[in-house]
Amino acid sequence: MSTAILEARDLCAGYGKKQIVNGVSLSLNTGEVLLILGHNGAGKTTFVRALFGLMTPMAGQVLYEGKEITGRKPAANVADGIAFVPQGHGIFRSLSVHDNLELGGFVEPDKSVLPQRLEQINGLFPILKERASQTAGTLSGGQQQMLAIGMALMHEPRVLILDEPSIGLAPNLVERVMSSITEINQRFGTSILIIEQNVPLSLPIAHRAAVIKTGEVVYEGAPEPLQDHVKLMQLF
Amino acid sequence: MDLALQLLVNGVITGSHYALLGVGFGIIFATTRIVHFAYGPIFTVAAYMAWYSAAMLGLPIPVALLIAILAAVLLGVGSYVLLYEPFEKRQAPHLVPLIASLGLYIVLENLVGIIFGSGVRVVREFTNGIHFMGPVFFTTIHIWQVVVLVVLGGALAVFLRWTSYGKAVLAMTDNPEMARIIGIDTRKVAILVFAIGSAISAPSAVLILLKDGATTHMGFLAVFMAFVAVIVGGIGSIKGAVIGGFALGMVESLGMLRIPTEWQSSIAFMLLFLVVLLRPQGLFGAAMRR
Amino acid sequence: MRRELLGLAAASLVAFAAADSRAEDPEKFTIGAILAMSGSGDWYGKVMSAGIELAVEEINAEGGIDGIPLEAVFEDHKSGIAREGVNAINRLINMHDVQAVFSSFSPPTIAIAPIADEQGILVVNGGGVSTAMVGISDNLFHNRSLASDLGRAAVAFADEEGWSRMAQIAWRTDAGESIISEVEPYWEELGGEVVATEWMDQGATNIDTQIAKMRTANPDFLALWLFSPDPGMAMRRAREFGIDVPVVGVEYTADVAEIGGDHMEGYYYTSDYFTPTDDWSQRFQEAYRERYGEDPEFYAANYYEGVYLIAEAIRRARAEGGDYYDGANLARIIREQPTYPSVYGGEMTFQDNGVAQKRVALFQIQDGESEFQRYLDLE
Amino acid sequence: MEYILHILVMASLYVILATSFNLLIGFAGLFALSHAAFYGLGAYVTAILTTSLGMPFPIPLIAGVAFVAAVGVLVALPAIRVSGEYLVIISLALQIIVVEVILNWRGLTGGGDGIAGIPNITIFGGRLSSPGTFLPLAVAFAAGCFWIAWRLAHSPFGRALRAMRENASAAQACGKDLVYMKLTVFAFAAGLASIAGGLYAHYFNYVGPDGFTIDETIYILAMVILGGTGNLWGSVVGALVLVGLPEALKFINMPVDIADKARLVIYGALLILILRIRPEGILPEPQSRSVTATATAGGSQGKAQETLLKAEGSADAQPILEGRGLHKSFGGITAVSGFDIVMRRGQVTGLIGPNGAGKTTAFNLLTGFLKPDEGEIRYKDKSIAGLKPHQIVGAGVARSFQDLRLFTKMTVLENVVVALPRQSGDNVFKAYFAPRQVAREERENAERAMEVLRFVGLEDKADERAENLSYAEEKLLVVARLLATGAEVLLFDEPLSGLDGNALQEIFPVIRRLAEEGKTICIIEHNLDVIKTLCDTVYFLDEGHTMAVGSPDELMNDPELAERYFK
Repeated sequence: MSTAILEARDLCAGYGKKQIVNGVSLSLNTGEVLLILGHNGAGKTTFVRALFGLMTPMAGQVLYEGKEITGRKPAANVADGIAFVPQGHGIFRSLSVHDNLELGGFVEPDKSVLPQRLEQINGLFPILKERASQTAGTLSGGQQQMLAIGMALMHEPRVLILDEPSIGLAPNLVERVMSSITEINQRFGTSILIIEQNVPLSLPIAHRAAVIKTGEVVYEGAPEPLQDHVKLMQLF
Repeated sequence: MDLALQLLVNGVITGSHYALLGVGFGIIFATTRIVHFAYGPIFTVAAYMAWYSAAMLGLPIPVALLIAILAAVLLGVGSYVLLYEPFEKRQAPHLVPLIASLGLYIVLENLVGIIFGSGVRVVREFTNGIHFMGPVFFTTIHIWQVVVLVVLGGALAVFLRWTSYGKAVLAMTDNPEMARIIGIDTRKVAILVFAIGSAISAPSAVLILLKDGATTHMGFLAVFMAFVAVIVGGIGSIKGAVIGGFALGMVESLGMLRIPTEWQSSIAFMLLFLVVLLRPQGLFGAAMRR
Repeated sequence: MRRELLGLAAASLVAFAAADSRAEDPEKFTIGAILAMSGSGDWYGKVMSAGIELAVEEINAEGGIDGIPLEAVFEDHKSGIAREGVNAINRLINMHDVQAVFSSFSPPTIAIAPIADEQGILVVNGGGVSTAMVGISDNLFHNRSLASDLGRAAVAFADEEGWSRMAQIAWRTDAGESIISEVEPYWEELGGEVVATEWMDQGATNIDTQIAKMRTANPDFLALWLFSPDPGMAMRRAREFGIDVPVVGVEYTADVAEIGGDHMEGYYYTSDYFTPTDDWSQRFQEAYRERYGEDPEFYAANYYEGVYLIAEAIRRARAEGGDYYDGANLARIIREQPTYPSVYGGEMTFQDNGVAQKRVALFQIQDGESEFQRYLDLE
Repeated sequence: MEYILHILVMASLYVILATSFNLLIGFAGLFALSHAAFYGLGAYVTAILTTSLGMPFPIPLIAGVAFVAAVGVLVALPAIRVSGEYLVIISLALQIIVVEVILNWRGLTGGGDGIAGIPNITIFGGRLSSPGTFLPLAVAFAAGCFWIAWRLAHSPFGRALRAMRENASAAQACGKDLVYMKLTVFAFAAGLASIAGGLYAHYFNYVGPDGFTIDETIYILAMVILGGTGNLWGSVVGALVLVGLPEALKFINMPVDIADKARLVIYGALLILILRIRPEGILPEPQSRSVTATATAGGSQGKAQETLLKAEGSADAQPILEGRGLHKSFGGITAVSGFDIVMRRGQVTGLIGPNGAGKTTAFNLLTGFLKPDEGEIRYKDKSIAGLKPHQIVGAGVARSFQDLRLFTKMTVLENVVVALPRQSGDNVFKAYFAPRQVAREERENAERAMEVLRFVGLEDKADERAENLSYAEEKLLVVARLLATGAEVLLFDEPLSGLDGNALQEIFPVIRRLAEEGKTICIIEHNLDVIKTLCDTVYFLDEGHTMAVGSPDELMNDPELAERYFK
């Protein structure tokens, strides 16, 4: 449970001349759910985008299963078993739900395994099966989020990175999404890195938690202490 | 009444031609956001290659068509790899590739003039049949123009709908960043759409060659009408480009029932003007991407 | 870039400035030609320049004009852009010290006319057909019939045939417009009726609507006020759409024949009568064919003839003596001695308005060949 | 020699066209591809008035400017509605329609034949009939038009244009009237192009539709892009290069039948090559512009600060801005409903709540960026609901944006100067007719802006482009820009998020002091430390309405709210 599958070492990243992530070192261990908290503008999203290869880090390293993948293109990372669910519209709005899911398995060389995975995902989110032929953009926010997660699972990733899956969702839907994340973690053994602002609903599903503030890690460790609001307020 | 019927049929035929051009231009535009003006002279090159193969080398017209397609694809892909991609990599301001595209337009059009000479090029071996349906007349080429749209449009729809690279094209049109996130190599897709879009222009060009002959200047109308069809139909929608093309063809034909024909070329732009003002996303387009 | 350009230009200016004062014979006579060397009308540029080059070579082979060789310099007006025409004539005057210039297309011709007046340059147009060019400069001459005259001749013929319902289609250009504005009143005067007037853009590929409307108007004949290669397309389209009434036009070229194909059968057209029967015209045709591998176009003949016209004018001026080589002087000669040999056979005579009176004839396409019918009276 | 002079005349005309087009494209960011239509209309007005009515120069030219400027305003009307690619298309359509109308309105325009016989200009009895005699006039006009364009571009109005180009809503939030700006810049660009057209008509003695087609617009566009957008000298260079290049290519000798096409091939290839080497243009937009004698350190420091911070009255906790019963929904989704808020003079009001609670929507409603479906907004007991954003800023309520919306290509100082209120130079005519007043104000404004920058601690970065700032510096600049508006009520949307402790310590006292000086402050913030330290009253929003109001301590000790907050 303690070997790092994905690791950031002194990662720095930003846009143009602006550095937003200032030397973050964090590792995601095999099989765990790691929660990263932080308020708006703390640099969480920039951190995971640099991790996933959507932007080139300014400094530092990214290691995946022990080998360095810093600055590698997303296509290669996806093929290697890392999946990313971006914030907001992580779907193709003009395509059907079914097409979205199928595109999730784009890098899979053997397409014959896809129907079976589709079944698994439909098992996880039955609503997606019901809405298979509906245009994704017309789904409700929660359904869109489930679809986005479903897409990411289509190539059976070993690491799943989720950027604020709860954003814009009603509380009951957030719970639903969180419980499915736990389910993914347990059923498929996927290691999960999740970024969140919704502390009460995301903390319970985390094995470990970290808080990022102004581009730096200010807390890393067990999630439980963060349940104390006073402590949390200090960190935020 | 007969006139209206005839103009309706003309509208369908012309509309098919514009629609096909719109689809070819539109798939490039929607996927890569490049305003590929050089689509025009590439269309011209395709017609001239077909003419050279058929009239000068005496090859059968289907072979000439294949050669035309090959030439169009080579030029289309070449213009992406050698011209547009370097600008994309340097993140040049978005008007710069547009001006570069115009530069390429000038280069290609005049090269055609230099290599093939001026004047009209006709394939004499081809005879155009005439058909009557009640009071309505049309020719074999007219039928082909509609057939080619149906076949190629259909084939493209099947490709986009049922193949994984087809869906990758749709994905990139919808959301390029998300396409990268799920592991699509967006460069490959861009090359692919340049190949497809250029290939689609070639049969159109060959039909115009057989119908009216080829001139070095023929690409201008092709790219212009394609552009208008795409905007009217809505950027990012293949279906929109088809509808846009038909709308254009219909307005150009049926609109002339009452309006004097001296306004024929303005009417397309009146339509464009109104569509953009009243429904900026085009008749069928989703809201334009930021 | 700019500095280099200016440097280059300045250097050449110094060279030319030296040759400016001319009390004696020039080393050579340079004739400028402002033609459609690029753009949608580049076919015209090609055949016109071919005619000029051939004539220049022939004259030089004969020892030039009294031993002084001719030279032609070609400029491009990009298929009818007025501004380009003005650029070109300025360059010709300053860089090449020309006194005589060929032009084509109406807008550039109209635009260079004031410069020709100002600078005293002879301008010969053998291609542009708009009536708007007539009388705008004393130095401007046309050795081709104006389109409106050809159009009048065409409808006069139609009237003789007893047709009364005319459906016409015209280029939406100066040329097409000038025919319609001249012909329509004339036709109505003759007692005819215009049942449809349609317009098309030069080089448009889709004229199905226009043809359909003309068909519906149920005419006795179609009139094509179009120029190469569009009469071919219009004729083809008309026949394809089942219009089987007679068709008259004002132009027939190899390109028209190429596009029209078999559909051209029966097409009547009026034209300056260029037919290689005469000695000179036959020699011209053979020389042209030998050099370019194809039959000369009517436009090639006009500009070929134009070179001889200018050469003859220079000879006449030289015979008068004095500082003879001057565009305005050459223009005066042509006005005062207006008759010149024509490659069309016989002679042509420039009228007061600068337009050469040539024989206009009616032709019909029969068995794929253009057959001379008869001369038409242009009163 | 005449030939070179002629080329220079042409270059002069294109300098006018390219610089005026650059005003639209480079400065205002309005991609309206109808410039050749303006040019052509100007030429036709001159042609018609001189040939039909025999009017002498310069009356037709002036009439042309007036008429074409009016047409420019008409084109600008859709530009108010649509922008970006849509404007490109709609203006393209207009360009083509104008040429078609010229072609088809034969009675007036001569159709395809055009209009010939336009008289030469006669000045002091001399007829300007040759390139040599015309050139001084052309150069004088080019210089004059360049000066007009330059004045406009480098006036406060031009600065506001660039701000609009960088970010339209932020320009509004700085009190700029976008409608006025768009109409004005279109009128100027069109009017200047019309001058080139009038000169064209007199020079060529002929106008025809062929010279004013879409090809011509693209030719002028190429000059602007090649020369460099946002740089007027670039347009001059672009015009000279593209006029000169084809002429230079004439010196390459080639066989007659292909020569001109081959030259065009080389021309196209060179165009591509130059763009490849310099994608930003030959002369890119300057890195920084000094706003007159900037950074005149010291001097009237105290005074400026005083005026800057001064608010009417003192920190007396009078209600200044009130929103009552505000409601807004988008489609079926209710963003804000039944929202009440009162902001008091000298107090800092906090707005907290989870993501999506409607905080930013509330700001948008209060500042006129959104129209409320229901409810009332009163500022000093006057209703301001229904006013445009720039009017509300003018009245005294200004806001910042969560995503900053800085004018990234402008300098730090310019970002601040542009937001200063009541600049007479925002009225473009003052730039021409009251240059002294504008220049004096500019100096004062530069000083005031420096004062603001000193206040937030950015004075060292005054001449830096905003895009080169660090994140913290950007945030400070946002504060500075908001301060510069001089508004009494300042609404800060997350001014501090993403800042580390040190930076926070710099901004805290700034905001606090503003309140003490009598400003009315409202702040959206996630950082609870900030809320606790700064705010007098806190509104807790969730699902579009106020869940609780109270002091920071009261709210933070409420477990239910904490639960909601971290959801």
